[in-house]
Amino acid sequence: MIRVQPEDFDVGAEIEALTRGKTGIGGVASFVGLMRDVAGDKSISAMTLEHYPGMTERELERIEAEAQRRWPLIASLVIHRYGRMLPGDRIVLVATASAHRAAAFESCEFLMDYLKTKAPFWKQEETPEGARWVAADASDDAAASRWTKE
Amino acid sequence: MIRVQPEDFDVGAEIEALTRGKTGIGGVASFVGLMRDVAGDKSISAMTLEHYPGMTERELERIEAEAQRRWPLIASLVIHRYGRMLPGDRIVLVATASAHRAAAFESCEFLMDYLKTKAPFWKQEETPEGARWVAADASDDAAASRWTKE
Amino acid sequence: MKLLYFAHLRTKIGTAEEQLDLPPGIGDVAALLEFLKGRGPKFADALGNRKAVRVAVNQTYVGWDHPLKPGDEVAIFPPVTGG
Amino acid sequence: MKLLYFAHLRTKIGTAEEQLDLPPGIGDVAALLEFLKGRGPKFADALGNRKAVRVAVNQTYVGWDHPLKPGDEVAIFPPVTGG
Repeated sequence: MIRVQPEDFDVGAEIEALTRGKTGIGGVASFVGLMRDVAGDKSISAMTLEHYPGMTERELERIEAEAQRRWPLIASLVIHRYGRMLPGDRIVLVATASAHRAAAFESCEFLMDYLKTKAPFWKQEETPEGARWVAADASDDAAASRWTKE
Repeated sequence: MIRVQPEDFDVGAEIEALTRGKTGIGGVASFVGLMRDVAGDKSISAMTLEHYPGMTERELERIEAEAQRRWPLIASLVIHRYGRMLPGDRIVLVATASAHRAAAFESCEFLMDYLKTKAPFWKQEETPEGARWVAADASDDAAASRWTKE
Repeated sequence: MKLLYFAHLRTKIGTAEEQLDLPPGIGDVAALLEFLKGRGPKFADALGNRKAVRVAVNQTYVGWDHPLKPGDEVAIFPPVTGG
Repeated sequence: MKLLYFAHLRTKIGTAEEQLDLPPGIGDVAALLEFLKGRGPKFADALGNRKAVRVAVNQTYVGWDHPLKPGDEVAIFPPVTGG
């Protein structure tokens, strides 16, 4: 399941809903991305995430389907926020549930790597010198390219 | 922080408490282990986890300190239950918070691998043929041995 | 066709969305980008560095040689930086 | 010394904990396990397969050659299966 929304989310309630009644699940790996108050050596007071309504959802669905194809997942969830956020705010939640932990961990990390590098989101940070659009990070590309080296 | 307890835990509240006010955290990786209703081809109606009070806490503290030493973690948490549990019940929560996601994912998986193979817990399962103590799983040992091959 | 601009390309160009009749002779993405750069300094500045421009047609990432047809939704944006 | 048994070793031996004066000549874990096996069929059955026996002394995993002294807490258990 994927959701793209401006609202915050409740991590415990989401994981609970994802797994409820599915007693073949042995583990749920999850990742919560939070807004940091620094980027490099800059102090960040707020951030605005822009997305491409329609395409963003399509991309997230495509990536989730790919994870379901690669790993034996019993349930999965991607929630990604857009709009303006403050330091400490939750930005993204990925949760993957499987019978065994390795599949859950790997697919969760796979989804996060793709979200960081392929999903149509753009970040504008508010610094003491004003707002600036963030440039793409090569280390994120390297993380995502792991998954195509097989 | 580590806790060994018979009570259930609230995943969202635990992650929230772990990260509150720490705005240098970019992500929290977590894993929730749940009780499955099958093991191999056996149906399991309940499970009792026995532990070694005192040593279990020491081992968990040692393993958490090792994770803190290996990865740049801002916060970490291990909660492990003992006692009798039913299918779908939460058994264990590991959460690791770092500035960047790779450290959070790796340390979370490291902690889970060690919990499965080194922490003094023993599992007794209730099957249609009666209660039986579970034998150690070689695949878990293989997962944990990854971390010593460096 | 419908053109969409995102993030700093949107900021530089000064518009988020426009309708454009596909000009004669513009058959693919590369040709469209060249056409847009010729519209003035804002477009030239925003689209000048090809390495920093990504394009989706009908909500799917495409390469420079992707063909265009009337009615397409063409989105132009910088490399994504989400999450 | 204090002896603790866990999981199926506890079930087989039929006790969770006992006090034992370290017998003369028992200097390490291996010797203690041999001594215990000699106490009767329950112990021999529980401790017979060395590969399925783990030992902690004073709450730390140890090998068979770990020395013992009066007052030690010695825990004997099968390989862990937790989580």
